Amino acid sequence: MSTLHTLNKAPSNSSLWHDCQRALQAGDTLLLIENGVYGCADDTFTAQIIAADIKVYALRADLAARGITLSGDSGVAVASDDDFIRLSIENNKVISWF
Amino acid sequence: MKFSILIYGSPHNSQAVHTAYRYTKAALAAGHEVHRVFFYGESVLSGSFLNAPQRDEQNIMQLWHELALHHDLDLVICIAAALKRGVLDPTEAKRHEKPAHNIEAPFQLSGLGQLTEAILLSDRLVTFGG
Amino acid sequence: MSQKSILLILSQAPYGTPNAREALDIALTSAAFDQTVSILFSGDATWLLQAEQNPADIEQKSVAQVCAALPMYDIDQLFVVTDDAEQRGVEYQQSPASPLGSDALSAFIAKHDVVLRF
Amino acid sequence: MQEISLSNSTVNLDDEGYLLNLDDWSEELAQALAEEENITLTDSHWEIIGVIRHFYQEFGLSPAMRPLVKAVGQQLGPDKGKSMYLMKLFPESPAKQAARLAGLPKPTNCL
Repeated sequence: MSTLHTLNKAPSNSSLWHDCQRALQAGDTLLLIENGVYGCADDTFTAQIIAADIKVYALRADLAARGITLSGDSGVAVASDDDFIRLSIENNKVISWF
Repeated sequence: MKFSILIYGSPHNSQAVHTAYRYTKAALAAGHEVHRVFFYGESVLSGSFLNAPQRDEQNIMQLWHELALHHDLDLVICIAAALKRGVLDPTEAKRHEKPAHNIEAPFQLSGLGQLTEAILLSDRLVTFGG
Repeated sequence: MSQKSILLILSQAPYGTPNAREALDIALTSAAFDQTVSILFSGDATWLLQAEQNPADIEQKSVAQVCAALPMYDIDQLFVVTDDAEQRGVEYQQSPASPLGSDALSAFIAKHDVVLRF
Repeated sequence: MQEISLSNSTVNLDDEGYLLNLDDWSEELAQALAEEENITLTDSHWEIIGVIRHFYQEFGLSPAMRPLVKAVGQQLGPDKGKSMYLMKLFPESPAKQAARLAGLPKPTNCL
């Protein structure tokens, strides 16, 4: 039983990131959407999550809109809208953090 | 797979309604079924045909309208959330003695029970918050 | 209709925005449809459990009153994230919500079929 | 909008027969509303109206069917806390009809 979590606020909204992070279980997936993709600007936010055996993605359209590029070794993967659908299916449920 | 979409964010003050739109479009394009799109909270403002954005800006009502006609989508606006925010169809405008209405098909007003039903009948419920 | 275990996670304060009240309305309606709904009070939503709320002067309906009605709708699976409540100094001790430590959260969330968070 | 005439006043109702101003409620009004629906209010009806008004006072909500049944059971005993019993008294739809006669808003969490 794994969960896809979506998160749509920048890390400056620290209580939301904190609440989301403590709900993540090993094997879950975190998809950063909307302003959530600002979390990719600084690897420290995502590195901790990835270290806990969580896959982290960021939505391509939102990255592009905001001019954020992923550094190659961050461990964060880019997701298209189709990937978003696929991840929703591969996991048993979707929880939205907003 | 059968999806239902719950939208909670404002169309004017968040990106939620548009992200949900892209998601719905992608799900349909991949051959999945979207059982219902349920507008709740501030997102009920998305259905108003009185929203008049600049010609070169996104008209979110229009986007949903076209997607719904194309795919026979069930677009439900929560009636309780809508009425208190001034979103009315002709029937409710008459019932509440208001001089105008601002939503029409394919958007329709209905109760929260439609959300419960969507939760039960869908394989996935995906929420888009503000 | 089928049965799914539905968890509603509340995270917003009871007043100032309609979020908490609108989330509770989902619980009340689902219960009226004979669904089992659990509610988790987390973050600022732990303030819903604060004793002695009186919103008369801000002319709003009492969200605490709605919480008190939950058992009448057979919604008796209520939980509070104790770390969050204590960090805020919420006086929740008289509330019917069962305590849940934040270390138990992810396992608790994982065991539900559908999770709505507001 | 609709109106209903009482001996000394006229009270405004919405199109579904619910009070526009909750403070307008009186026992005389309940009688008049009941007559329009061809219900003769007996002590059994008044008991339920009392329970539902108390529910609203305590929780700020017009109850849906299930909580109404539960409240009636708690206050009037298990024999009366049954949907069949309430259906006999308020055949149209107990939660809606009893709320209307009790001067409460239409229940929003009804099916």
